[in-house]
Amino acid sequence: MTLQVTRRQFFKLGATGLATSSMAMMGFAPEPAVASVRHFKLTGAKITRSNCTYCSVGCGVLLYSRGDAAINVVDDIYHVEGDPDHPVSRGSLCPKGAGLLDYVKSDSRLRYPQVREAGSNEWKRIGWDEALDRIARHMKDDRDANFEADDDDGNIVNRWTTTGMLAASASTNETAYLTQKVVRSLGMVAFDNQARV
Amino acid sequence: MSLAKSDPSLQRYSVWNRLNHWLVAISFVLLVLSGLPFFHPFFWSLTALFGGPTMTRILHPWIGLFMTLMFLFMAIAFFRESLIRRRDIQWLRQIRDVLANRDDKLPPVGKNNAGQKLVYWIMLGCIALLLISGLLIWQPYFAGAVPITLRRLASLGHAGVAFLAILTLIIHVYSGIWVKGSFQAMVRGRVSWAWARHHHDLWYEEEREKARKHRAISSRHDTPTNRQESP
Amino acid sequence: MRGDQINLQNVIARSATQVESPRQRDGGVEKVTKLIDVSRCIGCKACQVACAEWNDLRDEVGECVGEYDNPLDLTPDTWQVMRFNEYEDEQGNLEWLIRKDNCMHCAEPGCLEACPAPGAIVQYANGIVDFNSEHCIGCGYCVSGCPFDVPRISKQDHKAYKCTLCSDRVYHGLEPACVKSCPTGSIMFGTREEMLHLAEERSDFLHRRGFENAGVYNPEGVDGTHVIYVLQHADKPEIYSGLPADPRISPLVDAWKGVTKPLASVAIGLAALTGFFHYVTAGPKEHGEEDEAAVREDDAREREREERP
Amino acid sequence: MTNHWVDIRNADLIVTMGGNPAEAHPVGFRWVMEARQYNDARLVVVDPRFNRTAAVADYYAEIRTGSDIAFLGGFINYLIENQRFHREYVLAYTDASLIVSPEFGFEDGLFSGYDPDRGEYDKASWRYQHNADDYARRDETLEHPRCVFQLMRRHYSRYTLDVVSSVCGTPRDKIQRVWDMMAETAAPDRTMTFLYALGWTQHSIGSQIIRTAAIIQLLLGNMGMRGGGVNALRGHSNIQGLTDLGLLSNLLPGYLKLAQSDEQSYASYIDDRARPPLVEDEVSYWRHYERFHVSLMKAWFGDAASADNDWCYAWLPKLGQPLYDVLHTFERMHRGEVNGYICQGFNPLAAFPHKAKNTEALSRLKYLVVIDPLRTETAEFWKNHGEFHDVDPARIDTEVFRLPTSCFAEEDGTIVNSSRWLQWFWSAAKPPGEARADTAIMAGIFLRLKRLYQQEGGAFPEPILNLQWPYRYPEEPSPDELAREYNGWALEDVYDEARNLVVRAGEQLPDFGTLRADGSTACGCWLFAGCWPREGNLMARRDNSDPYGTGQTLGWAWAWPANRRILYNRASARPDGTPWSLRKAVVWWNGQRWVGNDVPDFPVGSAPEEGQGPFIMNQTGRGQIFARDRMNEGPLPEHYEPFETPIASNPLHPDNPRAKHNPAARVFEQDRENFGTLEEFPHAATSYRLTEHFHYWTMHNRLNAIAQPEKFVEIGERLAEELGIAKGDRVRVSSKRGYIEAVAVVTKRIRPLQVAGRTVHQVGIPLHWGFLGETKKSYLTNTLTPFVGDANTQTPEFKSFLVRVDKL
Repeated sequence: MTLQVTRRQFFKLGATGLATSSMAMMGFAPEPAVASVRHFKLTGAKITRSNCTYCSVGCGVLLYSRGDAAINVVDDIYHVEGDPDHPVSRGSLCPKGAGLLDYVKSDSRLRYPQVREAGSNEWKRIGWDEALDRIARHMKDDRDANFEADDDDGNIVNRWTTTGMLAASASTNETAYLTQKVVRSLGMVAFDNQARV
Repeated sequence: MSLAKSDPSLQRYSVWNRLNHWLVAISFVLLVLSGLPFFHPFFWSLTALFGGPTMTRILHPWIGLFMTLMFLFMAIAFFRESLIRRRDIQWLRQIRDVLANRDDKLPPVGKNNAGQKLVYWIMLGCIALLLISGLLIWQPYFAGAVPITLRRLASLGHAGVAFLAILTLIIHVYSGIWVKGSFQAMVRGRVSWAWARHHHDLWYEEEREKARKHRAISSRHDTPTNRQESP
Repeated sequence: MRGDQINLQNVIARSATQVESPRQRDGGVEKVTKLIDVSRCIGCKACQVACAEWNDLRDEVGECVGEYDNPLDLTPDTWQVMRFNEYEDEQGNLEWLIRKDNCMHCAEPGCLEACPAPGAIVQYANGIVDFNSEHCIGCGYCVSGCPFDVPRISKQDHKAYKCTLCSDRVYHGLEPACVKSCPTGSIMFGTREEMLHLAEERSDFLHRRGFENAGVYNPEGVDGTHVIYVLQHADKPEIYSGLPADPRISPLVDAWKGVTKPLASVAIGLAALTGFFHYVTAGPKEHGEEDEAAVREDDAREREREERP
Repeated sequence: MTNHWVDIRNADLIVTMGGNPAEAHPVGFRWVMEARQYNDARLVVVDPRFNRTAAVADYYAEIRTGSDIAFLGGFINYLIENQRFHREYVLAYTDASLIVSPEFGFEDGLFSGYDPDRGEYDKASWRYQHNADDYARRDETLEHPRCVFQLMRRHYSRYTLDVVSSVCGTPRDKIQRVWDMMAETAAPDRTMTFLYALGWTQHSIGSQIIRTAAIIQLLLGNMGMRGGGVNALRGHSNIQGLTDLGLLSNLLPGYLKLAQSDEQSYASYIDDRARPPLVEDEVSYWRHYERFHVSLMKAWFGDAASADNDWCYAWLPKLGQPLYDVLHTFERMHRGEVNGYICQGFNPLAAFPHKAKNTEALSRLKYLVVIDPLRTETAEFWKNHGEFHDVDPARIDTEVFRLPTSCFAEEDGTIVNSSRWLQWFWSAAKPPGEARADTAIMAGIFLRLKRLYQQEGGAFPEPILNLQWPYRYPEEPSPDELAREYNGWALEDVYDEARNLVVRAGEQLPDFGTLRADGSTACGCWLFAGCWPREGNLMARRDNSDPYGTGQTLGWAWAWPANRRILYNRASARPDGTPWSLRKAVVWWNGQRWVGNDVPDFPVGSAPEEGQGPFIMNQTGRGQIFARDRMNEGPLPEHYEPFETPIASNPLHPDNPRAKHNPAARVFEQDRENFGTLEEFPHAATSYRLTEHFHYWTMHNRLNAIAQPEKFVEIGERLAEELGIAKGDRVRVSSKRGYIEAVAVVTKRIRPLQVAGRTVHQVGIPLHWGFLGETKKSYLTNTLTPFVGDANTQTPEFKSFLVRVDKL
């Protein structure tokens, strides 16, 4: 058949004639369809360049936040997407990276220092000073009590083995460097990071 | 006094019949008005009558259920007199005479003529189908659980059957207007003996017979005085 | 595709609307298309998460039913899912076929054809088929209309939802969220022309890698789609978790929504008119004097009979 | 990574083994896909499971977990027997021609010098023969029976195709096919890259698997080449950085090492590490060890560190153990020898093997400090979480502090990705509530301790009191201050040999070449020197231009060392200084100096005629096939069975029980009892990541919880059939150490293997999900894993252990 009529045209043939006239007659024309159905959510957002800190690809991410860092505003991150300039990720992200917003906003984020007293079954909120004072006191007491200046063979060893530390796998080099510096100044040796797991 | 007086003295529809009929009629009209917008955008503005498109979508099925129920009562009430007889076939054969008002040529007619009976049966069928297909595409309750092909079939069926029902309605309403006295019959429930004899001669005979028997029974206790006034 | 602004003049088709949509500017707008190269998909679900994040959707946390798929199906809160299928060919070679399932943005959208609500579904000049919830009445006709079983009706607000191809992003010259996130370049986005060209390249590549039946999925039955697949086995789309071989708008939907309705509408009008003209010509049906007379005779006859002792 | 992510696209063959990049590094994996599409590269996957990477691979071969050395060793044998290795490269750039001391030997699975009682080797015999000038003897013909090449040939001659097939369970034809594809890359213009991750490291023989891969890349001439290298994809975002900065029990920043107790003399400490060349005129860059060390001490202790006090050598702790790694520490904790523990963004309860033991260990602490942005299982180890974690808080006396920290989005700083790029990022918002940056928390703890020592005195306070703290706001050292410190600055004017002024006092150091051992420079991490020179913060650079189309993007961020993107890139050119192939060219000799599309990893003025080797950190200047004394279980990799193996004996040494498992692995007695037997636990299990999740973090994210909501284990169809398990059934997976319950994913993607005449079923156990967060509550996978580690790194053997699967 030579006459090409698509389904919709066919549908219209039957309808349009009747409809157009009658609509006009009934004085009712189609109300305008809203153009872009949703408001564009990035308009006016502050964009911050960052890096995903899950795996070691180190993808570039853009953090979109409300507020322009003016003094009277507390910025609020509300969208995360890939940084197209990044030579490795070129804007793409994996399911973890694409979900970063829910990590930043997770209900499981901790908001204030807490302590669980010996034998207790609950967390107790405390202030930073109390927390840090108590921790420092614990550390000093343990160090003073168990510091090894020398070993049985008379070697000077100046080590502290009874308190240990695990360093983060996602913390910055700056944090890591400061941690290393502090830990070694205390003579701590039971010190490790997540390289193995 | 005489039955010939053309004042409607003959009971055709009881109060209950009439109420029932008009409840069905009104809900049917509402259904048409609320259904047409989904039938074709041409009728979209009708949704305004029901408080907007979404409300129309919500109301239509409920009105439908109500009408179905009402219709059920009516169907039971009118069942016997709607059974098709041989003479009805003959009547239908002569539908030309009917339309041309050559009533003298027509075969005898009982309480309902073949046309009325057809309306009864067509509506009965349509409403049954509308109910079933309607349930199958009812959002948000049942549609979700219905296989897609069946839903498509039901949508199509609902529309088609509704179309048939609407045509039937138009004929039914027109007949009411066309046949003088029948509209009044459904409003006030009474017709004149003459009207009955013209349109439903068999029924007229039945009713006359009833009336005679009635008088016979009552005459035994009649006093001369009141006998004087009886025919 | 910068400049594909979707504005009032870019709505080329509109549900339940018989008047012509503005067409004057069609020429100025490029059709866009999303290409999904299944042979490059690792099923990481980045697109799925990016979609939910961009569109502010948070579905229920489901459960594992013994496969990688999750969520298991499209929902009003999940506009795309990855469908995994472990496929073993005749020689017993194993392939893990993973398909991103979402709205295909048909050139000829069944949903739009079925929708009774004016403007609830629109098709933009760039090819995107979008739901406008503001106008949606929740009748679910779009579900019956869709050949790919995509739209979902919300239990919450009883409105229909589906992938919008990020019309809001495209409007602002960006690519859809899923496209941007895709780590392996399995999902690509561009003008229809570009994407069809790239699709050919990709399937040629697959031919070179020994997939004789590799090809592009761009079904004619719906006049082509604005989401197209590159398949290693284009001859058997069903093995990709039931991708329809020849999708088209169901004839039932056509019959229901097609030409029949206007005709029926006319028929109803005509029926009414016919009645009127019949009345005018044949006149009303009423009983005459003769009936009165007959009744009187009957009265008389009966009276005699009754008065005979 | 010796190379980098984008460079993968330059490869002709990509072999993923001991890694599943599509799953764990999807975005980096993009470059594999690009290589396939635009470099006509092939992707080969060798893995126990047909995984997400295999889904898009050109070829897949199944293998039994933990048998990789056999597979790769067999390939070495194949290369040598068929003369398919890159002879010119091997001769010029490896130690193949060096002659090994006559005392060295290998017999019945054990190398010379083994001490069965201590389970250790005396490595004295693992060395080269030296000539009069104390340089290693060589035989350029490679014929000398004691030369490294011949020793290697003999060592791997046992790894025949049949042996390999029976050890790995891989069908012969598949092994042959993979070997052929790999061998093709011995051509000078073709390269192969190995992409691996914890699938290689988390074995009791992990380090040796990787060594085998390195040997192969040397034999194929793929080191220092574009699209070549041995590429550790690495697990966490900044594990590279933390390792570079030496946050390990025995390290200091820049891979400097802490001394053992018996190393009392500073001079000998330096001499043992400032390694002189073993071959004439080689660079042997570690000979500058003292420059790095002294500069570090100056950065930490300032004026207190002087030549007179050996730069505070005595202030550094001395190790009584080779390592105080996590296994060792938790063992001591379990014995009650540890009182306090600090977890900074780390969740050991879930992360270390044998959860039950970890729980007991933590319960014996006096105090535990958890510094984390999220709720972690570790912080709540004392809380009863029903069947998933059944403890009685009343009986746990550990005092637990939980300190909230900022996350990446709320701080400035750098992380080092596996390409060795230090990338600076910026904070976008404030942390929630009262949360603080880790730096502020460390400062807070330290300054309080310092104050206490000032007020009360106490044990050896000097290092604490003298620790340099030159920060504008002492309570909150800023990231840029710390970055400038690890880059380092000059304390006095620094001159080169020709007395030219190189750096003025107070200026940032331009590179580690300007470091001095006389105390005139301070540098927190020599390896990072040059990241923040006088010009400013190079880590924050964002120029992604790639003028040569090689993907090096030298202007993006900053890579250690000295912004070099491909390590050993001198090896990309022939000994005469011309590239092996223009396709693969990285650097070349232009007549005066080394130039190219990357920063030469070589002295730029060293002419080819001088014949210096490309591996400038090695004493030989060459790639080490023979590891000498660097590895604890021997100079040449040998296959040993996992500590929980699904077969009765090591097929290579069936009659020597000592050679069944890694003879040098450190196992604590009590843990030996916790190894399951083949009879009790017949199924080989391996644990791994899924792409939808990251360890135990993303289960706190709704979006990721939706994508993969509940714990499951993967079981092959055949095994499932045998056990009557259907897809979606709940199963119990038990090991000697405990059990978990999860949903069964029954799959075609795991097939039974024929190993040493026995059918071995493998079970896959993702490590994700726990009893906190948005996902369905679940058991922790490490309930099952064995408490044993690699002999060198002590990395736990998470990848091969025994379990039993039961239907519930």
